[in-house]
Amino acid sequence: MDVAKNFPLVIILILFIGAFIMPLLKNKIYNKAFSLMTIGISSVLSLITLVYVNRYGTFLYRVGHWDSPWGIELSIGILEAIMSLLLTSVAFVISWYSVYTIEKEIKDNKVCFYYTLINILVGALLGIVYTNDLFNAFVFIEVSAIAACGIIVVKDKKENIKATLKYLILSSVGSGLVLMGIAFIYSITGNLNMTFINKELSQTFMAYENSILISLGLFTIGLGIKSAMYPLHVWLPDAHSNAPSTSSAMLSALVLKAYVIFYIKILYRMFGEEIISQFPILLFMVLILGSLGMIMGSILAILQKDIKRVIAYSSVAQMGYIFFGIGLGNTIGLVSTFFHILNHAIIKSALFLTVGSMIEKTGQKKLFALKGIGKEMPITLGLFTVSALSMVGIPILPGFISKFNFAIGSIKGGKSIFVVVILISSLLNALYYFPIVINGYFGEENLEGKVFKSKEKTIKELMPILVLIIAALILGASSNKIIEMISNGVEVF
Amino acid sequence: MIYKNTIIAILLLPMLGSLIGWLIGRKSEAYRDTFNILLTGAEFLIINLIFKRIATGPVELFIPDIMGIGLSLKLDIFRYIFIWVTSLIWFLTTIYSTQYLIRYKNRNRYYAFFMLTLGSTIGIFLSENLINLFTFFEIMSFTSYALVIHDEDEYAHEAGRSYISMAIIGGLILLMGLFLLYDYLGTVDIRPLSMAMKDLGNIKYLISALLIIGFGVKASIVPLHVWLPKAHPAAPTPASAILSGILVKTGIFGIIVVVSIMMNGDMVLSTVILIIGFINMFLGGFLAMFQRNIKRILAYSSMSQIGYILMGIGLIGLLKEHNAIAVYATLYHIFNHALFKVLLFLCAGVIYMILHELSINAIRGFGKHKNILKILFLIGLFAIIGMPGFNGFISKTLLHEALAEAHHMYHNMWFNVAEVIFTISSSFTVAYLLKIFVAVFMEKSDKYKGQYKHHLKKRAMIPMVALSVVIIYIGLRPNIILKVLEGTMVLFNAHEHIEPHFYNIHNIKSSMITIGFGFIIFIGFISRYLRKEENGEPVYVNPSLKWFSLERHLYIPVARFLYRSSSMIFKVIDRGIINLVMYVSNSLKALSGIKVKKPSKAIENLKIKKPNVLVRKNNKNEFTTFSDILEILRFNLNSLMYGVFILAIMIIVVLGILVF
Amino acid sequence: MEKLLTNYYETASIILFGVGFVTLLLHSNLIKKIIGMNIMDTAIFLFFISKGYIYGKEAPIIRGVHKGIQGYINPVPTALMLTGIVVAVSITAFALALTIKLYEKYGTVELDEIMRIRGE
Amino acid sequence: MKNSLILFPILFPQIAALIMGIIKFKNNKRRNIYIGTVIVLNLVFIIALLSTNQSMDFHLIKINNLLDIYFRIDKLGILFVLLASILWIFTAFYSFVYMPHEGKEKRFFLYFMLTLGVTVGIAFSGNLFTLYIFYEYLTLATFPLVIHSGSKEALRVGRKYLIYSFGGATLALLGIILIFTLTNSVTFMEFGILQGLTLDNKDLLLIIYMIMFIGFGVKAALVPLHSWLPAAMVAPTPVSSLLHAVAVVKSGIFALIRVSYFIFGSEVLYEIRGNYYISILVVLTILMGSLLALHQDNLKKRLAYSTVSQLGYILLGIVLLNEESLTGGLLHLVNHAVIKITLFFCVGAIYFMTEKKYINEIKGIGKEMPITMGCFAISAISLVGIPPTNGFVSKWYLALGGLEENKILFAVILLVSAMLTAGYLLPIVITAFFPGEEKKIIKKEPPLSMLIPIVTLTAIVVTLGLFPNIVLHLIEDIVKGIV
Repeated sequence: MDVAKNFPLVIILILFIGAFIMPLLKNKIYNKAFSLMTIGISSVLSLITLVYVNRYGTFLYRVGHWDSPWGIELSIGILEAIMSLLLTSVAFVISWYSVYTIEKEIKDNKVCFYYTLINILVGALLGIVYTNDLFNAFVFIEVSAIAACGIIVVKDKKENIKATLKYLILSSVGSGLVLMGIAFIYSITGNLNMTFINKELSQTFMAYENSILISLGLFTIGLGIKSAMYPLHVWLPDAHSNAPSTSSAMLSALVLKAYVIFYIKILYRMFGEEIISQFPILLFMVLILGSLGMIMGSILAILQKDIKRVIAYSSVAQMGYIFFGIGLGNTIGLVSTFFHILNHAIIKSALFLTVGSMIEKTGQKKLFALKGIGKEMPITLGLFTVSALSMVGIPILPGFISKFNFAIGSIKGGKSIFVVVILISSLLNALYYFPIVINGYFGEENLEGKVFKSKEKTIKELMPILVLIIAALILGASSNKIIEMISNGVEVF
Repeated sequence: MIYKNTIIAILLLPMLGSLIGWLIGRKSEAYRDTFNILLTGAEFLIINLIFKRIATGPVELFIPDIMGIGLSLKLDIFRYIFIWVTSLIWFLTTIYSTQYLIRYKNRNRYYAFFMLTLGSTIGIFLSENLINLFTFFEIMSFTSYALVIHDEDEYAHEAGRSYISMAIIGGLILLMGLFLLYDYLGTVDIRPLSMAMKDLGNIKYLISALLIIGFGVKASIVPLHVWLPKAHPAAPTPASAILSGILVKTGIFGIIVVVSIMMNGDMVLSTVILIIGFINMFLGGFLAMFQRNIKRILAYSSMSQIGYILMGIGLIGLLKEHNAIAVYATLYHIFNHALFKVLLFLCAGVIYMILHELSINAIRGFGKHKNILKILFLIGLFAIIGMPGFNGFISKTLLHEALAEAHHMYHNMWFNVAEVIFTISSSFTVAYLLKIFVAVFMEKSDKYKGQYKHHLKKRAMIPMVALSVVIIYIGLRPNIILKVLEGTMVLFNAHEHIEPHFYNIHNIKSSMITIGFGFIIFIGFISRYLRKEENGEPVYVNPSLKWFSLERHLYIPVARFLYRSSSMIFKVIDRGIINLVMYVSNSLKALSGIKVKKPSKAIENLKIKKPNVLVRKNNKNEFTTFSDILEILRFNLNSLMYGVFILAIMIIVVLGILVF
Repeated sequence: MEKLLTNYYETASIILFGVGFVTLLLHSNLIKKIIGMNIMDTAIFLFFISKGYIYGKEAPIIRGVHKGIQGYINPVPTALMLTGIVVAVSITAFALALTIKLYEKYGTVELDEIMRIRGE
Repeated sequence: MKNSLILFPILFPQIAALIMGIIKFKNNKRRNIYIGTVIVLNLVFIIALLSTNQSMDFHLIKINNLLDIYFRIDKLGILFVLLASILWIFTAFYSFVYMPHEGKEKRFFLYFMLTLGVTVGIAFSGNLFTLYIFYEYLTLATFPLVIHSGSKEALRVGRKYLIYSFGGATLALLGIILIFTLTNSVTFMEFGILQGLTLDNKDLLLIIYMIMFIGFGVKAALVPLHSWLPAAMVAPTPVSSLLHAVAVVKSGIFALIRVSYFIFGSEVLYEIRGNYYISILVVLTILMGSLLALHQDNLKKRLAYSTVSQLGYILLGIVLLNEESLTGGLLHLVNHAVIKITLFFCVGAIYFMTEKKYINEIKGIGKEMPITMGCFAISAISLVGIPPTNGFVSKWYLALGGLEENKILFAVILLVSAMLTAGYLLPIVITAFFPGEEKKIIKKEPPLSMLIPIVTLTAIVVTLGLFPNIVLHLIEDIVKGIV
């Protein structure tokens, strides 16, 4: 079974090589099939890796068999395996959905680029997740940034270009800051491998307090920009709302998360718990920013009039939860963060896809124009409703479980007052999700002149969303096992 | 066993009869009338038949599970008196009703409620358990309400409102008393209560006060009498007759139970009741003189007579072991009052039946040539004023003697005052009845010259005649009743046996003096001050209308004030949360609508370099509203510039916090 | 102050970074913004390389005699920065391409102008 | 495995509802037969379930001590579930006639059946978490019923309903989490689970109790969080009657009983004086509801405010923490349900036949619809608390409970409120029956299938008044077990 140790690299390679082959295939059907195939294979391989890791524990993979400090190392624990499974499988489902719809949003000649970019993006994100090497991570970050910009701008509208430029500039500043942080760390330790840095730092960190703090700050802000930490989220609503729906799903569900994973790795693998606990102010700041994000994101979402922007701002709020979990600084917080990453990735992509199909069928993006949509597209709105309920935190659905764990985490962490923040934020969530559902399904004047199921998509096209929802339900139902697994992963992190 | 069933029967008979009668009445009115007469007749008959059994000892009955606490009934001689009178009066008024109501609407409803009222009244008198009593009491309030507002006109509704609201409030106060009673003693059975109450501290006064107030509303004790003068004239005459004759007695029954039985004639309480009795008797009589509506006069008269009864109840307590005379007096008067007051009401009813008018001014001289009616009315009059030879004389004499005995016992100067009030009130009685009699039956009128004879049917006459006969009979042979009353002595812990001689000089003299006073008052006051000449016609005026009215000037304003003020408070609370939200949002809206001078410097500085976008309205208007600025701000915040700016701030802040 | 003067590489890179950042922040011209971004990147590169440079040592290229580990500077930062420069260039290229697109759509590269066009 | 039968009455109506959503019925009659069968069968099944075994429990999903979907049958649950399912049958039969009047029957009946399942779920919940889940679910299931008409007004009200309910549930959740962190268990136990706990953090417990009381109190229309209830009157009558009588408000009450007696326990509550602060709100609820009812001209609104006040009675019974008061509270839970549903049915019948909803419009309607209004009158009298109807019995126990605490105030408030109740209900009866003007009487009695539920319920009102022991014994049993 040691073959499985090669899988992480194989996955990345498959995706990248696939990406470079794709422009050569002229026919876009081949393109789609090829892209789906590569992502599908990689998700299968991720699954195998997960099984393997679950059985045999964490392993390190030396790329090109160079030994650690010099060569690049991939480190695959349970968490990485789970994340890679998440990334690949969600990406697979999103691509599957995009197969049916992508032509409607972008020009025909861009289709093959789109899939190339998707492959590159997923590959780069996986790289970020797997790698144990700072500089390697930096490169993957830059690659993913460019690919992410690519899948936004592929729509080729005025707004897209502007949004992309904004995203590009901000995220390159962000990566600049990350690089600066790396420089500080490197100047202290002379190493780029996280495990080694950790060893060095744990002996000498007292001497370099300022440098460590500065680099921590730089990492926080740099990655904060990329993962839309409030108030550095300014690029997100524009980018997410203007991109093609599948891209939005991809961006919101996956791209943001990879950087969070990297951030957690930096905090706990590179600096280590010992150092982090020396500077409680950092985690507290993250906690506060997370709480602010939870509340402000929701409030801003309430104010929006464009449905995709609503969901984009909801992402801001959900990222707030994730940072909140990190900021709690205890195991439960971290576990909940991971669980929330899973949950949010699945649900948010489902939301973007359902909204995407509504917009596609009606041609309307504004909330008021989408009133009565439940009559025309009952199933789609039904799927939207389930996702929305999960977002709000109705029990059994995964959203509730993660929120609940956050609450437990904050009580256990002695920060009971933040439970209130969680609850307020859930209520605010309800405030912007429910009106969409209610106005969609009910209301006499809304439904006038609408024909039942007149605009419904075929079941075939809705399958991907259905798969996502089922996945979410399973996630909710078997949350116990998954949380256990994550906790195991967090312990060996 | 058979007697127990009989008790159930006399309780259920009217209730079932009401339903059956209603059903019959939907098909045929004549059959219904007959049915009702038969029913009440049967009821009366049954009650007569069981007298022998009751005379030997009380019959008790307990049916568990009903209303949780069980239905506990008891029939002893004390209750029997009430029940007998009730069934008699009901029987007679039912007969009378069949004639009286011919031209009325909703007859079917009337009879249904009439019978229900009978059933519940009997229930009240039978109950041994205060909760049962309360239950029947409330049922009676509601069923009699339907009788009071039978006319459904403005005046009836107004009266009905007073009646029902006072009845409900009274009922609830009574209930409060029951709550406390049960809470402290754990029982509501009357007999055990009389034992248990002794050991209770001062709370027993609160309890009995609450109970008395509750019953007092029905008994129309001052100041809870306000419904009475309104309700009696409003109801159809048979209904007013039973209201006055019987329903008021349910309140009295309750008060007797509370004061004399439960509290064993507690001194304090008895004194209070005594005082209330005097106020009642004086005030009722005094106000009656001013009234012009016959029924209203009779209503106030009821109030005054209730005062006598209350006085009797008070004396039962005050006289302690010598209270036998007071017991006799009280019960006798209750009995008598039912008879003569009903007779008087029925007479008034006859007038109303014919003329649809009750004001003395309008019916003046109506009875000049109606000899039968005149005689009947006169019998009632003599009875009530205590003319020797009529039953009123007997009970008044007894009452007077009881009062004298109390005076003798306590030697308190207040009893002198009491004597005076007693006499004056009796004179008032004479005066106001004379007012009716003179105006209606003596004065001449051009309008009425003996017509309408055919209107008076036998069915209306028989009850009145029957009543007159009874009145005279027991007036002449008082001992029949007294013998019956003897059976109640045990209940009141009275041991003496009295053999009073009524027809002696002393008694007749004092009666005559009273009547004489009455004449003087009538001639000296009523004829002189209340009778005015208008357009050559004598007209009675009622100055008391302008006087202070408890209801108009006290109860209603106070209630209204309480209602309004509490509504205000609660409305605020009710809308509180919503209003708060509305207020905040409105103020935000208002704020956003405020016109401000051109975007302030702060906002410009935020952008560092003044962006052209801010003035995209080409400076058309110098002023922009706050919401405009917000709009522009929001737009700008979305820009790349802002993003970078935030980024810079964040870097500085985060690094600053971390490093320093 | 002395610290700043002795570590003049770092000082210079921070000043450069500042210059780049301010350019990025204040100029509404997109080209200038991109230039600012480049300056920032350059500052970071300078900073990074200076971390690897030790005064008086040679670049790690063996010319003739191998001087031992002590004789050469650390080559890793330099190598890394080469990658970094490549990345930066590619991003610059991408950004410039986008700017051209933007110019095609809006006819200007001034962000203020673009915003106004969109706003109306 | 036998224990899993407990799921049946919860799931059966829901599945049946979903099936109804899928299949199409040839005509309305068949659909009605289907619905009627389902609801009656459910009751039959519940009775069968109860008669076989009194104590059953079943863990559906158990993730940890908190996240545990756990059902259990106990006496309190039995009381609630029987009440709900019996009244549901009446409502169903009533709605068969009423609903075509409002339209969109299919949707109505779908959610109607769904709500039945949820209510049973609430009754059988074995721990706070399960209760919470069904509580939230209830909000969602009843929401489409509330906004049935779909008008702007209805939507606005619906939003209000959601906001209030979710706000309340959120507070309750906060309480649940806090409780869990204290005790590591949220399973209901007689006399509470906090008993063994050392009471050094009284303030915390007090805060938790307040939070939970207010949280669940939203559904129980606790002042000042009641305003969704009168607003929700835009719903069709069967919905309002259900909302008021059993499903929603009573679920709130039920949850409060669970929290007060099965989580905290009366002794702990005494200790922390939790009842003291709450009773202020409760008194306010009682008085305010009845006073504001006087202001309403819309019949249904008047009844809604009346519900607010009557719920206050029940809450009072809960917070007084002694046997009598809880007996009274539970009795009133049953009695008020029966009375209020009758009143609503009558008002609905009036609206159904004449399209009248305001008090000044219904002058003399008692002559046109004597049976309906007669039932209304009896129920109204019962609500005032006048014997021999059931309203009196519960009031009796409540008042005694209040006096047990040596607070005459409570009894007085009950009576004042009863007076106000008379003030707002009896005028309706009076104007209906004694209009004082003659007009041609056209009998407009509603159809028989509407009349039968009304009359039967009225009969129940009187029967329960005359023979309260039918339920009293069960309630006394319950009370003995938990106080």
